[in-house]
Amino acid sequence: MDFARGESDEIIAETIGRFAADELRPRLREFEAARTVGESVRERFAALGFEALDIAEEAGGAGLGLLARVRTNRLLAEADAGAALALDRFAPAIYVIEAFGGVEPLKSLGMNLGQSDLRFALVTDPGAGDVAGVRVAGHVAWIPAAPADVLVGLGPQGAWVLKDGFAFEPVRGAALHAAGASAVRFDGTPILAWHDPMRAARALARIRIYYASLIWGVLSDAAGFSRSYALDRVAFGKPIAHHQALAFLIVDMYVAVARLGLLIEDAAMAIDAGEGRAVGAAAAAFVDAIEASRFVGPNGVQILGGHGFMRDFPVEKAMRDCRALGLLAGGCDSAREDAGAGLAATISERIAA
Amino acid sequence: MDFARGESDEIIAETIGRFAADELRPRLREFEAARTVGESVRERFAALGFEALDIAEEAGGAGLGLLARVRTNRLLAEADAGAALALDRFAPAIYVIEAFGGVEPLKSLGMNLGQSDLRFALVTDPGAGDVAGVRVAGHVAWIPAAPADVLVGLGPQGAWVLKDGFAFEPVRGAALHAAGASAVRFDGTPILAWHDPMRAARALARIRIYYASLIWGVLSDAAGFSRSYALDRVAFGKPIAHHQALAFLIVDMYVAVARLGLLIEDAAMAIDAGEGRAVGAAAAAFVDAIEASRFVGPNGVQILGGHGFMRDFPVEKAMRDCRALGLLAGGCDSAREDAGAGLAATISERIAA
Amino acid sequence: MNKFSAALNVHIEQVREWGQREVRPAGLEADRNGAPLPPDHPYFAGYVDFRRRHPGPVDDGAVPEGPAVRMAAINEENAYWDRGMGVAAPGPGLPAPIVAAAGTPEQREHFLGPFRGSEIPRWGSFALTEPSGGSDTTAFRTRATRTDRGFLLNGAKCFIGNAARADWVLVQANLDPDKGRSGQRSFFVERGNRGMTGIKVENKMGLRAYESVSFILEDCEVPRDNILGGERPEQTSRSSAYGATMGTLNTTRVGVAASAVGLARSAYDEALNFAKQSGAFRSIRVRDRLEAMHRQLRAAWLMTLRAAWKADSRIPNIVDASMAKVFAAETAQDLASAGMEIVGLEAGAGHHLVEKLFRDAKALNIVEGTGQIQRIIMARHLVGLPR
Amino acid sequence: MNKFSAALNVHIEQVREWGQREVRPAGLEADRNGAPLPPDHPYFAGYVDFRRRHPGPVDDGAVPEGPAVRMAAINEENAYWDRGMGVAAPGPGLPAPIVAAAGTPEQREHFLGPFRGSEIPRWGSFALTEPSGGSDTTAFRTRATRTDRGFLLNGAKCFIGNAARADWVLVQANLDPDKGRSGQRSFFVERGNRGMTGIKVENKMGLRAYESVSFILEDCEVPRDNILGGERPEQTSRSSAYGATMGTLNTTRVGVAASAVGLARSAYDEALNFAKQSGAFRSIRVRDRLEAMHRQLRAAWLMTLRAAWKADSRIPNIVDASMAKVFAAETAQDLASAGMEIVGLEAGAGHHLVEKLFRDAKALNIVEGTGQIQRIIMARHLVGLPR
Repeated sequence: MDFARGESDEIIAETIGRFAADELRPRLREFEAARTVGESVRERFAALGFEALDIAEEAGGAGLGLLARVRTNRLLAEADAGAALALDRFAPAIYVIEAFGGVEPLKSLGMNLGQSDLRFALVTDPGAGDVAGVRVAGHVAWIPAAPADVLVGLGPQGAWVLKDGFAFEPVRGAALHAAGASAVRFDGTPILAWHDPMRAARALARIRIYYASLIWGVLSDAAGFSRSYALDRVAFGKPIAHHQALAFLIVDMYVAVARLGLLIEDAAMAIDAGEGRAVGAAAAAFVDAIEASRFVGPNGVQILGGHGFMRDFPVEKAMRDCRALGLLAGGCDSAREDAGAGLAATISERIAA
Repeated sequence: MDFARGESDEIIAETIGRFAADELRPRLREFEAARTVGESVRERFAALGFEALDIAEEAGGAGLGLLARVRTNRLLAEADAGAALALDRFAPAIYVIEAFGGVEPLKSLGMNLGQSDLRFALVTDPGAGDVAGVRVAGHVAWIPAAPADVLVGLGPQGAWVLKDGFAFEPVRGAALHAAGASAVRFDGTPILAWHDPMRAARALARIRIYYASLIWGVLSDAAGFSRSYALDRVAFGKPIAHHQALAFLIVDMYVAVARLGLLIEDAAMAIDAGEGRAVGAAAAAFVDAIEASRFVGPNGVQILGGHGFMRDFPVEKAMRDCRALGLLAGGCDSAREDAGAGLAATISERIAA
Repeated sequence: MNKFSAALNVHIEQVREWGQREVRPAGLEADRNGAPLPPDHPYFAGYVDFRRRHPGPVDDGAVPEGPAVRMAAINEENAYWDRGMGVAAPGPGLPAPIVAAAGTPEQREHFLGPFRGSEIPRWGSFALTEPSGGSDTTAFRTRATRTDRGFLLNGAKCFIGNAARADWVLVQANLDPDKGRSGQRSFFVERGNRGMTGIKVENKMGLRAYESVSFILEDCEVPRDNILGGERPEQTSRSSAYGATMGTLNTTRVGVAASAVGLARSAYDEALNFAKQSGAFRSIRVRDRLEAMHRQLRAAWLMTLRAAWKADSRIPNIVDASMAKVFAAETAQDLASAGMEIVGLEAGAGHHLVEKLFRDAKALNIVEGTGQIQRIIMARHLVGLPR
Repeated sequence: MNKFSAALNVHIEQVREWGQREVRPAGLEADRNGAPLPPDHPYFAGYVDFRRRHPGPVDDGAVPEGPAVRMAAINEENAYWDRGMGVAAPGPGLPAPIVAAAGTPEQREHFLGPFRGSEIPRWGSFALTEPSGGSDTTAFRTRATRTDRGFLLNGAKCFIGNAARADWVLVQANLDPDKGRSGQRSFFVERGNRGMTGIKVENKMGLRAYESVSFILEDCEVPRDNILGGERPEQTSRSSAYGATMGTLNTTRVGVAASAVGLARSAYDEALNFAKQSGAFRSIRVRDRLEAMHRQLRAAWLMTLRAAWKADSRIPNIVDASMAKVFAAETAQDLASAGMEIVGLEAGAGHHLVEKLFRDAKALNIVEGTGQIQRIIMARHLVGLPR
């Protein structure tokens, strides 16, 4: 049974939790308006030493694995999912480079991951998968990111890395504003490129779990915040949480978040352990995150009534953030496809043994 | 606005409603055990004169259209959906014959619809659509019917009619026992056969609405019965219906049934009026019936708690009946396909104008 | 089923033409600005002119449909183009029927008169909701006390539509707290009254095209003539008929339901259009999602029309009206959310209409009685749920 | 994650082998008969023999998992093969831990002793539920009154598992109605007691493999020694520890949750197997449905295991246990229903296992506290919902 958390997990959780509560949450709307968390917050976060938490040690990270990352992401996103993205200058792009064994080549190209102003961004490019030296071109309508130094493209067949030949154009963005919001146009020759569908699938699995864990945090906060509100708010002579139908809704939201968390941690462990089911489990967890968003996101607002519709409270932001996160990583339908494709092998598999 | 019901609608409703309440409902379990409603009930129903309610007048029916039929079906199925099927010796098979203009040819083959012991049955045959004279063969695992005299096969491309060369084999059946339960094996030469996908689609639309309206009745009864029970049953000092969460569940079940009824009547009117959207609307209503079944069927049992699980109450039968009805007419997925196929034309269509 | 008469369709067509040309661009402009258009924006003068030329089917004897169905049809089409601009529209708004039914002849003349045939945009406003309570009117704390010259109002109101630009706000306050809810009366607070302070236009997630205003009433003095219906209102035949009707017939919720259907239809059209243009319509998953959207939309519209038709036919429609309200509001929310998914990253970029609809839609399950309140109303009728 | 130890897997493998060979055919036979197998059916003697040879991991020091996790693992596997046969299994059943914890030494010897090492099938039974109340124990009306020789029981019980074949039924009755719920006591009614009348085996939708019995207690006389724990039970350290534990740790609901997961897994396997053999697996719609089933199944199992692991780790698990119970029960129902849809007309014919699972599954959201009751329990902890 792996439900227990170790001592180091607890220390990370406490440190990240305190940072999120003290540095991020109170400045939610400030970051949103500024479309960045700003350098000083970024530096304070980097100083905690959890920046490259889940990146392999040989690549300069802490090597704690994806499970540690999803728990961290959850805590940061409970405060502000956009800020969580802004604080990760590797974004999930680094998973692509890692999956293809590209950290060494990056170094040989003069890029050092420890360089604190080096920022990565990720786009989906269905055409990715040619070898290096062939030009890539395309346009992506939105990523929740400010301009970056390295652009990574991932498709079902492979991936590429561009150091030049791309441009970020600021857009309004539907949500996650603390991370910035850009359209990206690329037309250049990759410095690295790979064709390998298996590795592409593995990279995508980590990316999906990365975003799913941010959704987990957002929904966890939406459920928790609206629950607290419902205990404070009195109508018809008692806290609205004590009207049975609303109590049941709060319970069902809690269950949806718990269910999602279990599936995400399960998939993260499968990825960390290199299990065969990992790709399917990650895709399924991402689908689950989107389905939970549809239920928990709007109901977080609903419980606050008219107040929920106002920007004075965080639940409207949560509703937008979780919806927007679910559009990333290729979206819901491709995840459903990948989750379903793995099922042929599951018959008579003992589900947990 | 066509929400009003005419006087003749009211008379039919009253007559059918009384018959259902007096003759069918009290003998629910008796019919189920006997796997038939018996001849005397059948004769009394025929004597009411609503047997061929919706069949065209030139074919010997009352020509009242599908809308009258769905309302009748609903009332009969509120009492016992299996009995409703047993009482209709034309079953929905006649819609196939009508759609292809086959009533005249039937007569010329010596079959008179007025002949009270002539029973029709319908099977789905994906291969149907060759012209007459070509042998058809196949096996259908279950239809809710006792042995019939005429077997009609319908597929996307066309239809056929067999007078010989088929055999009914009794099976347990999951539900709808009053109608009988048979597997059907056919291997014979049709007396009539047509190739015409358009007409096949129109026949299927009427068939889907026919079954959907039986589901409507089943769910209407499940919702109504469990609501009454919840008003009688006291727990924690008040009727369980007055516990807010259960009250909301009862409300949501009521809404699901109302929604389904509106979609069914809307589709029936579209079919009666020969509107272009009729095929898609009928398929959508059938899908809606299945989705409503998933929600209302089990919750009808749930509200009765342990009692709901016992055959002393009708809700367990309702749960089985609605689930089984949804397996007919080619099932859920083919209906979803047909409903979706019609959507390309719906843009900027004024939804109700 | 439920086709409209040719005469009503003429009116709908006028609204559509106006909506496409003027309402939608104005709504988008307001959303982009993050603030309602100013009262002197040319849109509003244009709107007044449009309404003078096309007064709508409300008093048009040539339209065979009843008033509730006419209202539903027009609301649906209006909201298709922009729900927020519909609320922002000049006019006496929500309080108009209340003043018409319960006001004294002088009040009707004084407060509603200026709107008749006015060539400049004017607004009225109705202030019920308070920070301390949305659905629970017994929790309202705004008080009115008698003075020599009239009344002093004290309290706070929030989410009040158009209140910062209105000629007057009809404010609900309790004149006799000992009587509980029946002590509630309404008072006209005219523009410029210095007792109405702390006026703040709320920063909303969506529907930013109209002002939702919070304000404080601090010894806000209103003259004696400004209490709706006068100090001791007569039970006029008109107002008692209104009250009796309200017990079994409801059209307000039907009107909101129709608006929700209009918004939902807009989201559906955006999603389908995008799916067809992008080629995503070929995906079974996308088509199935659109099918579910279309079906829910159709059911919501049929529910709304039936509730309206019952009101016009004097058939009790309380359950139908609440059902239509909650179902249509949930439909608007569901369809806008599904639309986001179909439009994908273009929606994420924040420029696509469906993204705005996603932010707009949520309010519809909150205003005019939340989904929870509608279910309570239905449960009272279906199972006698006690208050 | 959550892999079992090799030692536990040995036990699971034994249950699987037995389940496949004996339990599933016996369950199908009972379902076809529409009645439980008779007590002298060879299956039961075989079961007793199997349990003597394979006592299971409960007292096996070689298994590192805690007792709740072991129980969950075995329950899940058992229910995969047949949930009804699991309830029908010979043994003291549900009341065993109650008697062990609260019984006098003499009662433990007299009522549990015969089960130890018995070579013939024997059953015990526990009678709590009454026709007048399922979840609301305050509504229970069965009364016990003192006589010279012991007690007279009067009342009615329903849905009592194995009661018609049990050596004794432990009957809950109120000895002191003035004290309300705390007047409730338990009494052993031994087989052949003529005061236990009107014994009726219920005709159920599913789970027909075990007796659900209703009966009437009509001046049913039981000797003084048959009141559980004796006339004035001592607060033994064992029983008070039991009570204290029950306040924050729950394993009964976890056990039912695990059974629901087993049933759900069975439905999933049937559906996937059918889809692959029929070629329906190539349909995107079918695959998406299977994906949703698999995901829900996985979540249900993880919830169940976490609730069990918390119990073993002495971490309060009341919310987890209720959550697992309701979620797993709903999963069983949902998956059996979706399985019907995938199997289609073969399921309609009534011969396919998935059709039986569809009828069996519903009970799991009713027994051991309905879904509504579980939500109330959770709400008490999450928002302090008052009783």
